[in-house]
Amino acid sequence: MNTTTGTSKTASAANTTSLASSKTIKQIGETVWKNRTVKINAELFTLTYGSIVSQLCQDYQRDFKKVNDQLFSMGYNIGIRLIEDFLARTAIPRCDNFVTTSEVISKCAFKIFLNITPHVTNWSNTKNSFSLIFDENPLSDFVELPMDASKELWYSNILCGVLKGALEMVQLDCEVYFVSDVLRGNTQTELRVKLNKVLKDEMPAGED
Amino acid sequence: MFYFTIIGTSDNPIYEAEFTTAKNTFQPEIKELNPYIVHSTLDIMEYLQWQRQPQLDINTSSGGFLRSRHSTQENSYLGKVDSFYGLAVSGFLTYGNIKFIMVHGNGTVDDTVTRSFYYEVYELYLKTLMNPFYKVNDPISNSAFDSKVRVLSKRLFV
Amino acid sequence: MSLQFSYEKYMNLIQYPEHWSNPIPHEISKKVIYNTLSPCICVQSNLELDNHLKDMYNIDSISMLFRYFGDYIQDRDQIPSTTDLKDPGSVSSGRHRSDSLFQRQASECVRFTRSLEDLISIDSEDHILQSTDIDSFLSQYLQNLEPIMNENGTPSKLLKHSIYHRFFITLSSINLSRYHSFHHPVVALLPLDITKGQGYENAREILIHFKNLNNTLENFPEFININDILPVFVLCYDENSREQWESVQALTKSLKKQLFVESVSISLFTPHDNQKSTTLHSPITVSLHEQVFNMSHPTSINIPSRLLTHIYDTISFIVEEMMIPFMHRKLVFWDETVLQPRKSIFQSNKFFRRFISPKSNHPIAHKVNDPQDPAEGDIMFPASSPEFLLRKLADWSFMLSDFKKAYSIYDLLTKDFESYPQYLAPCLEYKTISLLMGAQNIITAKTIKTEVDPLMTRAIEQYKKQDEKHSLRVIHCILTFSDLLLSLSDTWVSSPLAVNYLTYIQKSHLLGPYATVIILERIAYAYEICIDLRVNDHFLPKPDEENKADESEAAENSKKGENGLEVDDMHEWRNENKLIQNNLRSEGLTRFRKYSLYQLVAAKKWVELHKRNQAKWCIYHAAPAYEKLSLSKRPDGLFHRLSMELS
Amino acid sequence: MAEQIINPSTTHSTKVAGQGYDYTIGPTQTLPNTSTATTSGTGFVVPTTGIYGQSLISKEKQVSLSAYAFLFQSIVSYHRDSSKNVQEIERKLNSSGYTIGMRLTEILNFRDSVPNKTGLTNMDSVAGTITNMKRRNLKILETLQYIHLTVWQYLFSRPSNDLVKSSERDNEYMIIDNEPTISQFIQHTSVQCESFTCGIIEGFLDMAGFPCHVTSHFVEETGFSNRTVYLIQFDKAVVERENLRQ
Amino acid sequence: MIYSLWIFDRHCNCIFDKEYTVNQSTSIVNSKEQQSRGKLIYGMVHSLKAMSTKIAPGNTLRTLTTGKYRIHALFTASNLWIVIFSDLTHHELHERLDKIYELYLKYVVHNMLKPIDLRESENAKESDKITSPSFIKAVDQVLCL
Repeated sequence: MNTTTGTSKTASAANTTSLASSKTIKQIGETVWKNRTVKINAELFTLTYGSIVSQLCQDYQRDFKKVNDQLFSMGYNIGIRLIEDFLARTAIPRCDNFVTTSEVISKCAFKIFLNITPHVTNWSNTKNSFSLIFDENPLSDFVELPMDASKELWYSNILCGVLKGALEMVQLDCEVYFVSDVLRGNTQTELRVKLNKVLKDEMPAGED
Repeated sequence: MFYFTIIGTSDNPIYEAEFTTAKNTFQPEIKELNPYIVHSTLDIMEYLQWQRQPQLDINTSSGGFLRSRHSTQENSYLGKVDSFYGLAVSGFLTYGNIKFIMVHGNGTVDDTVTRSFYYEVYELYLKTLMNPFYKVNDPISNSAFDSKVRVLSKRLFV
Repeated sequence: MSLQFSYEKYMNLIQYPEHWSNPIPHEISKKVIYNTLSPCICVQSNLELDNHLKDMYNIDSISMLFRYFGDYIQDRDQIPSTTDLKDPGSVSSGRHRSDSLFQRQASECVRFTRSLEDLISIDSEDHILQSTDIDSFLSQYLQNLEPIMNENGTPSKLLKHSIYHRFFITLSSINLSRYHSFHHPVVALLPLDITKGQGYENAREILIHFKNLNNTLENFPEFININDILPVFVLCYDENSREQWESVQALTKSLKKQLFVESVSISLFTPHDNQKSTTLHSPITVSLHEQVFNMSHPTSINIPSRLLTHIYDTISFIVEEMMIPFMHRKLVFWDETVLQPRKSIFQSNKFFRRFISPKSNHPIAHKVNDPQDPAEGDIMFPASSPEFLLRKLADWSFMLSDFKKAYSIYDLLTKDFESYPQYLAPCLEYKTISLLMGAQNIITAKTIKTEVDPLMTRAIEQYKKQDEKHSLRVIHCILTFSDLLLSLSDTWVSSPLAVNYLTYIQKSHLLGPYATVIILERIAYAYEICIDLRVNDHFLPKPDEENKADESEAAENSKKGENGLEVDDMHEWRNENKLIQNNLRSEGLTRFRKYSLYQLVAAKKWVELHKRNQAKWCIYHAAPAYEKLSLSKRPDGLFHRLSMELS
Repeated sequence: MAEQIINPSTTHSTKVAGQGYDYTIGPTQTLPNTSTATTSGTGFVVPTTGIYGQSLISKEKQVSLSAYAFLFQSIVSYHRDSSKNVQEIERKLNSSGYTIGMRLTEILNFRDSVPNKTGLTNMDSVAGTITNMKRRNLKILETLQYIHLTVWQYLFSRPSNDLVKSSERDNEYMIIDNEPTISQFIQHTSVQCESFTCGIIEGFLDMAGFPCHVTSHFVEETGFSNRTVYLIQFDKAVVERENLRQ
Repeated sequence: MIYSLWIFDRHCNCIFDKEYTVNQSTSIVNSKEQQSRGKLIYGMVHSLKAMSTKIAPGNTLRTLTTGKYRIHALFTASNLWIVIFSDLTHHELHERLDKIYELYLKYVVHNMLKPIDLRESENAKESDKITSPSFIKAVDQVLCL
């Protein structure tokens, strides 16, 4: 029996080794965005997202809690798929620690999907939760929340769902939620990611 | 003094404002008529809306029909389109056929100033429109919009 | 009462609520204008006969009696319908009985006026209509109308029209004018009372007196030629007396043979004790002061129904057998003696015209300074002057519906009157009127703009040059023009012009508050009918139909529901944001919103004048445009406020 | 104040201007406050943040197509889960696109009116740079060409593949896209997901004053299995109006 | 010669398998008979994978050669496995594995109207597999080049 192990020649041959450097992560993100991403007008994206959020507000009779939930759920369903797209394009392996994960999310994932790089901050002491601060957010260009929504609606809540779903697929069980949003009149838009636990890969039935 | 309105696609005003100064205010009688004067101007606006050359071909000096003096390419800013007993009415059509109409209490339309006023308000309107929560034909209740328009209105008084 | 909807009923619509829902008659404006310019027949007074009339029928004078038979004489609308009368004779005699609202012929209408002496005694120049007079008349007229409107709830567009035309007629002077001959009598009726034994000698005396009026009357105007008035004797007798009948026959013959004057006979004094009698309607073209008087002293005149047919027949006879032939004879004569020489020398030869101006052709001697008013430039052309004869030729042609000829003569005259604005203005006015009365069908959008409108503007300009005390003349002229414009088929082109002229009246502030509102309503009407011809099958909101449409739609829906079919369709998800565009085709090609604005303004003004019903009707017509607008639901908005106030 | 402002009963003069428009009340007056009326410009304190502080000029930003595809498909799923039948899903998709199309009518034409857009992406007001607005399109064909070229370029970075007039009905036109961008990942479904694009076209045309109904149809051609025809059926009145306004 | 293709999801289920024969027409897709074989393969690969990681951290199983055939495997961070069995003439098939992953992306991941997690979807059966004809067609094109 002859077994070969080693690295793939495809996608990003260099990625597997040293993810520790955030510079590398940034490079991957930029390279993939530049060379391996089919793009579309961001404004169409903004408008499309706007149309669904306002539709949801109407469908749920302005019960914004339900709208938040629905957006989260839509995001989750995206997340569990989007992770495959992300992995296929970046070929990034699982991260060794949550700090790396945060870097990958910020500099790589957001970069190659939305072409933005929210910065990571507010680490908890235990290094199991951090915040993403969005200086720009293509979901919310030209959005102004209606008066009745400004205390309840998390306009970009779909992002939480996406992160939640995607992280779960790489066995990271997290809580993802918005802390503040400039649309609500806050000074910044802050999204919190908190790691609950690392899940184990499933085993085939009967094995242990 | 000026009475400015934005009219939606079903003749409904979606924004109205009066621009007055201490010395220039509408007579009460005119004041309450203004919305109706504007409404009646819609007849003229709709006529001009689909004309190849946005001019009234009836060349008259008074009354309800006044032709625009502009024969340029532009068919958004229509200049003075109507009049009503000494009041002049100017109009502007957006690409979505939202109508900006203004009653000029002084009876004349200064094209340069009015045109730039309309352009600026149009930009503000567009920003309102781009908000996904705003629906075409909804009244614009945003106070920032109101304030911005009022700042712009100052140039009308020059 | 006859159900026929006649001109008279239209003009006196206030008295006929049963007709309020009628449609607006075709070409009614032209009818009205034509009526105010129809030939005048003056009825000379005869004291003995007038007293007799007073005793028998309580009528002040025979002149008064005839007044009730004027205007559109062929309507004969005062004759009870055949079913009422059961007299087949009256049907056959009414051979011309056609609805005057739908036809027009020469001689269809005449106006009866007072005696020539009376007409002259009212010096037209002194007796200028003031806008305040008109307004006080309107005030009273509308006041009388209010309670009647209360009883008849459904707003009638027709009544508003009728009120407008009543106002128009009030504004139309019937005084003798030096500038035209429309109100100059064409025929003079000289009545004789046979029952009182009046005979040949009396007749001769009366005729001589009449023919000599220009010498005997101190202020007999130079612009009237007594020889241009056809005298006709009216012999009034009692049918039951064979003796009287015979003397009528004999007298008719001798008057014709010896005095060369025709006669007609009326069995005016036949006793009709047990006969049905008919109350006469109000005459239409009477002066403002008479109207005011009639309103404050309502009198009803009753005469035996059988006499009606007789009087109508007599009048028809006078008009058709005497007046029109007389006018034709005169026209031929003037044509040969005045018009043809002009034409042969100047009209056909441009070379000559260049050197010989009309002025030099008609030396200054023809013009006589008015002794009453020596102001410089106040010129009068005497009745015999070629200018005035031409004017008369044109006016009479007009009266006989020969508008084409009238137009060409007015055209000729405008050159002669170039430097006399008082003469030029009415001449231009009637040139325009005859153009629009006669050539309606050949008038295109282009001619309206290039010919009609400039002509009107010029006429109005000339009027404006005149003394301010004549300002009502401008208004009358403008109203006539606008009415004619509104009668044209291409209202898309003509209505805006009418609106312009009417707006000019509004801006000039010459009229009182009541008249002003009526003009506002007229502007509304002009906008209402302003529709591009190509989309005149369009749909406009209407007060009545709207509710019906909603109902039928609802009914249709419920029907579907019952059948169990297409129920799902009703609950089908729909795009709420989908823009709904009605009337897309006619967008911008109507002026319905303008119409509504003027109705609204009118309503507001009526409220100020405390004419609630007038206001209500205006609001009713403004409502379709405003009801669905959010702005009209504002509690303190004008429309909402007025609607509440009036409900 | 020397001049007493007489307010008729029709307006609430107590409402201070600058508080936003309330359509149930109507216009408010700019208060004749002497200090603000005479001094130039800065009478009102205007909040600078929010939508009015952003530039209308497109920054030409992009996102990844897959992000868009995921978003779009979640919308399809959402509508699918809340609909009774295929028709309803399609209507909802159409309606989502419709609101976008309505906005594009205004914004794309406006941007076309701004000369020299470079450098303006950070200017919160660009109206001052416009000397003349681009002409509004009045004809059916002009407008369709604008969609075929400009709108498609904006949405999908390329013009549509064809624009065809129906030979049978004079109120029907077709825009053809060989490879529709947004629905390219969706396979084997009876739902016409391009109804969304139909909605954009329909919204654009309705807003521009050319009311119509737009439907999409697969018309496969060799090499293009998703080739889609957008059938645009104008209200008859649109054609009639065009004939009236020659 | 490619013998077969196996795809396993994160729940250790085989969501796609295809057996290739010399004669294309007799190839079998998502065969029921293969279910137990799929489990065996999963178990084997799982053990080898675990072992290779134990030998050296970060080390990943890529190919496994036996006397008659060679196994080529791709493991993603999301725990998706793509496994190809071939004869010994194929030394390196990772480009094709990546291609198949891309096809999986295109036809399964990006097609949101179809479920991605076959086990979690309603009325799921263990036998639910990727059935998209386009996917199968595209896979064939990749593997039979």
